Amino acid sequence: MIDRSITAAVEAILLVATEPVEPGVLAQLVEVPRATVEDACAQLVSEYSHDERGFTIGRVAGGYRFQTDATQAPYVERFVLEGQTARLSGPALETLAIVAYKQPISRAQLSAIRGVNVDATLRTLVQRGYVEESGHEPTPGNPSLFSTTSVFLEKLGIDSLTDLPPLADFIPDAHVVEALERGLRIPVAAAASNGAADSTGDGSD
Amino acid sequence: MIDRSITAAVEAILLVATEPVEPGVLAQLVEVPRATVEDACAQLVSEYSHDERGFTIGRVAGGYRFQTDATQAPYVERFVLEGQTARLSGPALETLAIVAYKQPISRAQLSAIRGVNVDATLRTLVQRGYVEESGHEPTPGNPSLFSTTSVFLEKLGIDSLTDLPPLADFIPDAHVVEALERGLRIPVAAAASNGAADSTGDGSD
Amino acid sequence: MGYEVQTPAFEGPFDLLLHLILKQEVDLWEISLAPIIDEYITRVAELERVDLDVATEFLLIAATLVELKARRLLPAPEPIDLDEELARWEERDYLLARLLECKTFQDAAHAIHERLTLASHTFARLAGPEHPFCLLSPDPLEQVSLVQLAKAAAKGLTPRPDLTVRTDADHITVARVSVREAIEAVLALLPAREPVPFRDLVRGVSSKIEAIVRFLACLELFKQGMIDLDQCDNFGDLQVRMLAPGESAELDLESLAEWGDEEAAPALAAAEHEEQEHAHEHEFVAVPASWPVTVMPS
Repeated sequence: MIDRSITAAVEAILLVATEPVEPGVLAQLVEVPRATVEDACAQLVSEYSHDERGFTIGRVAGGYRFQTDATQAPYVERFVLEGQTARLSGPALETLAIVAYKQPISRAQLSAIRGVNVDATLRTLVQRGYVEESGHEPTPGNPSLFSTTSVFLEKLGIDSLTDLPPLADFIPDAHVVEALERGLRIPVAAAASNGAADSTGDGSD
Repeated sequence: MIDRSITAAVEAILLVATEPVEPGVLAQLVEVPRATVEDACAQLVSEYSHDERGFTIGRVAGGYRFQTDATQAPYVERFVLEGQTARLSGPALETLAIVAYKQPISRAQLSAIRGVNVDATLRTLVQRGYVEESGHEPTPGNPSLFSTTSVFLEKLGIDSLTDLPPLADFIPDAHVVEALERGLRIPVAAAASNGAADSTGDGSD
Repeated sequence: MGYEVQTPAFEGPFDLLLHLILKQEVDLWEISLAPIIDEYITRVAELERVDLDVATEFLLIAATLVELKARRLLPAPEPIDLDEELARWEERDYLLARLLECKTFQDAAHAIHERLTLASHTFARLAGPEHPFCLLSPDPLEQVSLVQLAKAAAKGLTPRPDLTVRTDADHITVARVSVREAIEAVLALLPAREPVPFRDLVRGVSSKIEAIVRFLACLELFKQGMIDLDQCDNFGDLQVRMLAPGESAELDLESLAEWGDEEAAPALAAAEHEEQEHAHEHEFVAVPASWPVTVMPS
């Protein structure tokens, strides 16, 4: 159990903060080791949950913050009238996903992966604050490189990029690969070796 | 004992509120009688005190709000003094900047440009003394018009609005005209003569 | 028979191919490639600026597809050249790799979307310090330079591209623009004989959808022999010229009915709003089969 004086101080500081507060900063202010701060927050989270409070302490974008409990969303949304309804379009989400996993990445690299021009979607993402220009490539023309921002982490409710599910999780599984291979199959070789066995697709043309 | 579902909803709403919330409003949102809301808040105050929380619910200006517990003042002061809360958020700065360049401007025009409700941000800016109500639009409902204050000029270290850098320097070419047009009210006489062609001097009037 | 490709507003060739192969389970050999390419050319024509990298990429893919398909149609030559065979597999593997990559990120995007939705149910406290304390905090503006302020203004005032989709279609304001009205507008704008750049015909329209419909109107007028279309250079301005009474036909308003304006315009508008994931089926642009969809340089 962490001493009440420490948890109370952490609570008071987080209450007045307007952005996630790094554990290091909390540790400095409360004059305890960083690990104690982390223990204190974990303890508070479990107390709030046990007491069925309408709020909790979240760990996002590298810091702690007070946030409402997801179960209270209906009431909060009623109160905060401007619901955060502006959803990202499919293409914008895909572009965002590529930036998230491949950052820093240039516009040209993004376009190459998406197979389309990404200027407009990228502009939306930058304007929404999810993505920012983070540098320049040391190649001719010094094209801009783009990365995700801490707003992105906050909106996702994650602490850091390492909390993203590994990209490997999304590599298409065998049956998708198979389906694609089938869709793109080269019939000539098959025809040569198998003779007439391959007859399904032929009649259609 | 008030039901947990009610106290949790009250907690969640108060957590996100930026100003004291009247019990009547809380009652409406949570769909319980006003007296229940008052009982719920009283119960929460006593729970927080019993649990030695760093915060409590205060009753100010006719409403309830979360506030830090008096015992934690030293920590809160230290945190606030270190400037952790002092940054103007991106949206607040953008709103302020738009007022600076487009004044006098109504709430509705600001919301239209920002694409979100600006009530809360505008209130913060007025509280800070950067922005003030400077008049009313001669349209139905006479909406308030907002302008920057002399405090604003002082803080930026400039003499007058004409010292603001021309906006055109910061907007990508293709967007300049459109951007300038967007913010322009139609002051009856001026619009007829100048239109949107007058791009650079726009901030000054 | 043959598979009729309807071309919803896909975000380019990969999206389209993935959709066809995985969702519709179409064998590429059954697909008519022309509509895919037409769709792409139409899209390129809409762009203000063509990204050559992307266009080249598409050409490469289209060429690969055409080649793969052409081989399929031809009887296999008796002795197969090994080098040629390898090259063919290389091409196919390249395309396969691109599609797999695209699919990977599509699924990653899905996961990110889920997280975003989940996280949108929690709200952060933003109130900041209460009364006595808020006076203590250093003045926020002291840390802001004039240039930062101007940049913030520029950012706030730059028109934001509206690429967002609302949760359900009810929220989409459908721009009801009819081809018939656009035809009237175009005719009104065209001087007697002087060619006018198409650009001028869409000056002042308030949305992309209106511009598209004006373009369709021009095609309709061209089809009916009322106007002449000319494009001198690649990506040059499309010149629209009203034919003199003698050389032109009468405007056949009857045939405009095939537009089914009530259907076509919302479909186009929806396509412009960018498709919602599951709505592909409803966003086909209703272009009659007889249409000259592309206008190539003469």
